[in-house]
Amino acid sequence: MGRGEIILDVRNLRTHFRVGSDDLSILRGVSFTARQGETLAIVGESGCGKSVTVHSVMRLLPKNGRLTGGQILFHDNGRTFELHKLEPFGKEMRSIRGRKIGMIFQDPMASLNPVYKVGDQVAENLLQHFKLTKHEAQRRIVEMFASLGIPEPERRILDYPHQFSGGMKQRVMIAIAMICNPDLLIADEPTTALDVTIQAQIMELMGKLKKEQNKAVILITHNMGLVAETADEVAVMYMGRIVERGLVERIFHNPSHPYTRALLRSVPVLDHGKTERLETIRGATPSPAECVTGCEFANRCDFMTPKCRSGIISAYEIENGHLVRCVLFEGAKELPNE
Amino acid sequence: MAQQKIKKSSLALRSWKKLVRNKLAMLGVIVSTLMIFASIFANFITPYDPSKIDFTNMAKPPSWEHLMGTDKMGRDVFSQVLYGGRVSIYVSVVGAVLGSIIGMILGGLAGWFGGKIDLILVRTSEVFLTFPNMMLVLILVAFVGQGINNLIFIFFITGWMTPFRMVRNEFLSLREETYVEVCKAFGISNLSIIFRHILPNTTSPIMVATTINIANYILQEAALSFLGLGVPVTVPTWGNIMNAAKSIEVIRNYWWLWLFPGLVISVFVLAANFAGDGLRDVLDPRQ
Amino acid sequence: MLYYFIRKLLAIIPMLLLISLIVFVAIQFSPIDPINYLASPDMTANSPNLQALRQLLGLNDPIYIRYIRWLGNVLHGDFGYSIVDGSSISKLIAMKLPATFEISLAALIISTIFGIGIGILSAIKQNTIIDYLGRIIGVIGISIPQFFFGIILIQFFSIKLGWLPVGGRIELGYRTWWDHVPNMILPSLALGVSMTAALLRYARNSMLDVMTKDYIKTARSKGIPEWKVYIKHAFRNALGPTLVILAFRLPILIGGSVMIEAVFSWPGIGAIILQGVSSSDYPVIMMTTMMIATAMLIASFLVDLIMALLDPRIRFDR
Amino acid sequence: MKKNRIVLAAAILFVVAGTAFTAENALYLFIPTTGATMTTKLDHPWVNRGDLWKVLMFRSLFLPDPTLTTVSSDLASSYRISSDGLTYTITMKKGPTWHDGTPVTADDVIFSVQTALKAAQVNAIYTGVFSHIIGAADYISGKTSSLSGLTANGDVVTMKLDTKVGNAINVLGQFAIMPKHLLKDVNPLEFQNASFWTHPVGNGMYKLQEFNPGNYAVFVPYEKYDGPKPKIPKIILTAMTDPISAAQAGKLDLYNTNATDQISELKKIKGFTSYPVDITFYRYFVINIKDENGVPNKAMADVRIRKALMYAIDFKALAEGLYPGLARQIYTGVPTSFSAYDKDAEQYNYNPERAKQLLKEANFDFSKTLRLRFYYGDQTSINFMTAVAQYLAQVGIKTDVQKFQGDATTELYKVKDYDIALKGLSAFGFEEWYGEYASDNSNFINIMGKDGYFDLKVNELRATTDPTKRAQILLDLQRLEQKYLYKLPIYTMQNIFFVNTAKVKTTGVFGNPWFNWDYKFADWELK
Repeated sequence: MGRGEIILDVRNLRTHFRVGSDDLSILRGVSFTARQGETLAIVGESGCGKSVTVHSVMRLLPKNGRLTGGQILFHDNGRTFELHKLEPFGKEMRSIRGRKIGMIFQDPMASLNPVYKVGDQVAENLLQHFKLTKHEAQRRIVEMFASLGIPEPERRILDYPHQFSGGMKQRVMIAIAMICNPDLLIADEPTTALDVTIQAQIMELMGKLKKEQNKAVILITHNMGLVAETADEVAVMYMGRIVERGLVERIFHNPSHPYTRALLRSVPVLDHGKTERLETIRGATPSPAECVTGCEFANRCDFMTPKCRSGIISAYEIENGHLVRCVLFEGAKELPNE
Repeated sequence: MAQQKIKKSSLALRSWKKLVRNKLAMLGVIVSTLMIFASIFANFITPYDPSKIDFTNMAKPPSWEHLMGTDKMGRDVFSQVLYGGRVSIYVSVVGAVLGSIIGMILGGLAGWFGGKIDLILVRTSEVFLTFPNMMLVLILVAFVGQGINNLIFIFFITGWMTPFRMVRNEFLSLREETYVEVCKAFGISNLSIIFRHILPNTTSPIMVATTINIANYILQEAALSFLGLGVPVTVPTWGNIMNAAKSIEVIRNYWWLWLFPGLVISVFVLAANFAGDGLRDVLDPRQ
Repeated sequence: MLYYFIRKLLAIIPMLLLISLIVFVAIQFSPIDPINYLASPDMTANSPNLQALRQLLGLNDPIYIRYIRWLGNVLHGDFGYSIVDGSSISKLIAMKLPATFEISLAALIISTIFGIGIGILSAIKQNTIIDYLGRIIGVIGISIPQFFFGIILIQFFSIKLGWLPVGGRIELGYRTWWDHVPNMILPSLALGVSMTAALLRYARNSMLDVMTKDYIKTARSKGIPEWKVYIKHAFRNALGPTLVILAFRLPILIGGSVMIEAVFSWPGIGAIILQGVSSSDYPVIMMTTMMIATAMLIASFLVDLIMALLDPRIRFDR
Repeated sequence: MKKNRIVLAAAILFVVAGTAFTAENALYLFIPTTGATMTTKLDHPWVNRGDLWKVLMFRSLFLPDPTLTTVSSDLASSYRISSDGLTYTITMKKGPTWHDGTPVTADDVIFSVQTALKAAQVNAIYTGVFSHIIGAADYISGKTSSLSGLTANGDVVTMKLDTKVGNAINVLGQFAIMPKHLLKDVNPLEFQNASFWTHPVGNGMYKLQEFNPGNYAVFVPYEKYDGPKPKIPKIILTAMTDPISAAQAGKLDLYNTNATDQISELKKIKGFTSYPVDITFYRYFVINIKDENGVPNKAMADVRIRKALMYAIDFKALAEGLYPGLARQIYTGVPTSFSAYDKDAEQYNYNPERAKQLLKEANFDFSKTLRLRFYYGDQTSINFMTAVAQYLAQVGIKTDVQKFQGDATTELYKVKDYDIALKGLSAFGFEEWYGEYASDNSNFINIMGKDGYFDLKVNELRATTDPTKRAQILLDLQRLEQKYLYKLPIYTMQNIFFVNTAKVKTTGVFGNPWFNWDYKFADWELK
């Protein structure tokens, strides 16, 4: 089936954080693309840099973080914006944030400003980018609330965040993100703070948006179950690098990178045999300051060879669109060094 | 037990490292300790007896023999400042510590038992807080009279409310914690739960509050002595030395009589406040 | 909701009575006898009639009778007469209140603008020069004793430069209100600086606290300009705790600062308090204390009101 | 560029505002703003009589000379004393009128004396004389509605006393007469706080033109004054924080003080001349010896201990150090410069060895700490007391020095929690100083007991006017004084008048600033 248009093309993205006196390299050359009508899932243990990736793309890094390399290209029907060159809070970047790229965050309970009405917080995004009368704006918000399944939208837009449940709040967050009908929706662990039933409703909503309005979605999660159900493409991250990327069936049926395989084995899957024990991965994720050369997963990898320790590990395309960054696959077609 | 030991010290170690990194706080700690020691060992530092009257060199500007000059009675200002430090610091530290202790105990009782006790204690703290501080102090001075111990009494009577509030709030939130239920389940007595389990958690805000109180009480002792209501006049304290500066004539001509004591008070209070702030940042988990 | 506030307002009355009782009893233990204060010790004025005056003023009656009589008078609007000065306290206060009010108001305005202004600025520009400068000013402001700062101001501006008068409020030849503005400058500055310092630290801390919240990230994700993020989202939430501190400063409009008024010989309420306490002139002490206590209680009532108005969570919960 | 223009403008504004004051053609007097002075009303003259504006606003029956030894006529034209010295016949002048035009009459005199007897706040020199008027006791207790011994017919006032009072005329020279028609409804007990004092009406050379409570009062010549017309058009009394900056700013022309720091400053100001005045303003130690029923305070009961104190403290050095040129050491109630001074009185020069020896003789308990107290707030007094404490320490006496918490009168005579207390006395005559030894003094009996050794001589002094007789009585009193040493005399404090002679021409003759005397103000003029 034909793949959607590439909306976001991230190449060799590098980000550094200043913590106290030392300067840690968090993202070490991350590349991926987001396509219209498709969901790209970025998975990995917490602290592997998935959140930092999307924050770097949106140029929302905190004061002590900064982009140190790579390109972020955003294609908006014919025009290409080089996001990595824009002033983070400048006029041009702000015209994209919220208008062209919507974002949902992890903890809905804290993501809404407690002192403003819910409707006003959604309207703020809309009126920032479009010249609309108050009445027209209100109509669109009510319509958005209805489509998101929030009951009695006309009344609820006048309520305050503390009068909403967790699930409802996340729906408001989605409303905020989608009100300007952006092309790309980035969801940073949208359902982690919610219980399972609400989780399913939210994911189903996002799937509907993607399908009906041909949106591109980037889903940040560590829940492999979610990835299997909703993602079209998967990127597995470890220590600031994408170690394996590919279509979701390929990744699940032919996990190639030792870390991906270990990751899948340590996750309970429905048809898992009763007797099989879940596996854990040896050791713990090293601190970014320690590992400088070679593969960061080396000393936790069962297939570790001397080559893993030194030099640059390049990415190999073992099958169409299925990349793995591991010396085991040296034979395969090597992609240009990122 | 050894394992537990290492963990504890590393916590203190880590806090100490954080404190060291905060340059201002370190400066505060060093300066205040230096001044405290200078006051304690005053008799080694300055040859002069602070109350020795010497009409031959009255009101001399600063010179090599008298680093901070001499006052109208020929007494060496530098030694007055050092010996004065003893009383001022003693009164403030003891007042603040006692105030915090009372605050912790009452806070613990009010927070733990709640109900009637809590209501009464909160009401009294409100009554004390409603009084304008200076007014309360003035009336207490009239009530109790002047004197070092009276001043300490006044300080901790007007200072227990903040620690009381802090500890009470801490207790209200910790009381519902599961580990408190566990202690109860094990049949540990209320008192030991209060003093061994909950109170240690409140030490960090209390330490901060105490440091800030010490700084405030130094100022208050100086203010009271300036109004002539502080420690008895013949006892050298930083406030009493400044008392001479009430007359415009002294302000005009004998600048060293008020500049040096004023600077010393400001530097010590500044140091105490920096140390207090530093302590708050170090012990505050969020930072 | 309204019921809650009425109840809170009514709770002020018993609290005031309690405070008046405590102060009334405390004063009786003072070693100072206001009647003797009338007779200057250097004059051999040991007139037997002083005791008759004590009797006339009813000072020999037992405490509770005097308290009830005092309370009765006050409730009828008669604030009584100063024992030492003989003047009616309501007139005394009416004369002195404007003096205290004007410098306290000026100080409040100075401290609010600079306190909150610098506080927000140093929170936004954290760990830059502005932040360090703001923090240093903050700590120095609360560390320097008020009277020492006052003396420095007098020495520099009045004596060295001679621009401003040494102290006092109204001097001869002053016709309009504007004439005594130069006299106001130094006291308001001295009072204002120490208040600015405390407010600055609060504004900065509550701003920093708010800026770590997630809804700031949400606001930024909408692409709205930075200043809007700071003012509309951050400051709006930091406003609550800052206003609480401000509300507790209002009583200084009534009570004035005893220290500043002593250093600058400013004829305000603070001066009466000091004079009243040193001569144990109980009617004066009672009225000034009750005035300030009422202001404090109203201030704490205002705090609840502010918190409710500013924070919807509280408004609807009660 | 823009920024410093603003700063410049602000500076100019300040300078202009600072000098908005234009010096009016007037004589400027000064009241310190500390304490309750002038907050709501002007001070009445029945305690402190000496302020210039009170002297010029209120007249007494007679007008003393600056040395307070002779009197000339004022409201009264003449007086006659009967041979037994008990009956005074005083003839009032016709001319004098109150500032509201009503004439000053004998009734005003009767009213004033009766009110003074019942007033709460009045100087004891007045009650000292008026309490001897026949029928005074009944009048005070309320038995009679008027004073039987004081009658007036037409413009002649007759005053009958129950005993001879030497300084009666001099005291009448101080006693300010009050307007009966304006004060008759005021309860004498509340005389000092009457609303009359917010706009007082006097009978003197000047009248009150404007009073701004807490800030200033303006006096102008009284057009219908029956004496010589003054040349100074206006007198302005201002409440200010500091006399020195006021003098520098040209807002002060006449000021008197005995504060050393003010004196050294005022002497530096150009155009000001100082006129020192010797007055009986005593500084002395009162000792808590025994209470009214004779129970002694062991630490101080033995006279040798009190003598030791006099030797142990170097009062001469303290005088030169703390009160240069102001304090004159005294050894008895009579200053050494007076003729009546007892030449062979014991002059206690600083002699710590003698002090230690006396203390040993009196087996003084050195373990006990002596309580030293004082009630003055100025820094020089604090320094004085700390110095005294140090001298006593050198002879082994431990001391605890504190300012009285309460008011002086309560602490000195009722609470009595002290051994030695520094006291001051601004005496009109020797009657006040020696009156403190008499057993009729309700305050001092509490600390000296009621032995009455002095009563005979004190009453004699009170009764005689003749200078030679008084000198002999004073000699006896001084001997008694040294024998019992109930009080430790230290200094008399000179007072210094400062006049802005560059602007004001005065007679150059000044008297005791606490009392009424003839300034010859009509000869004063502004240059």
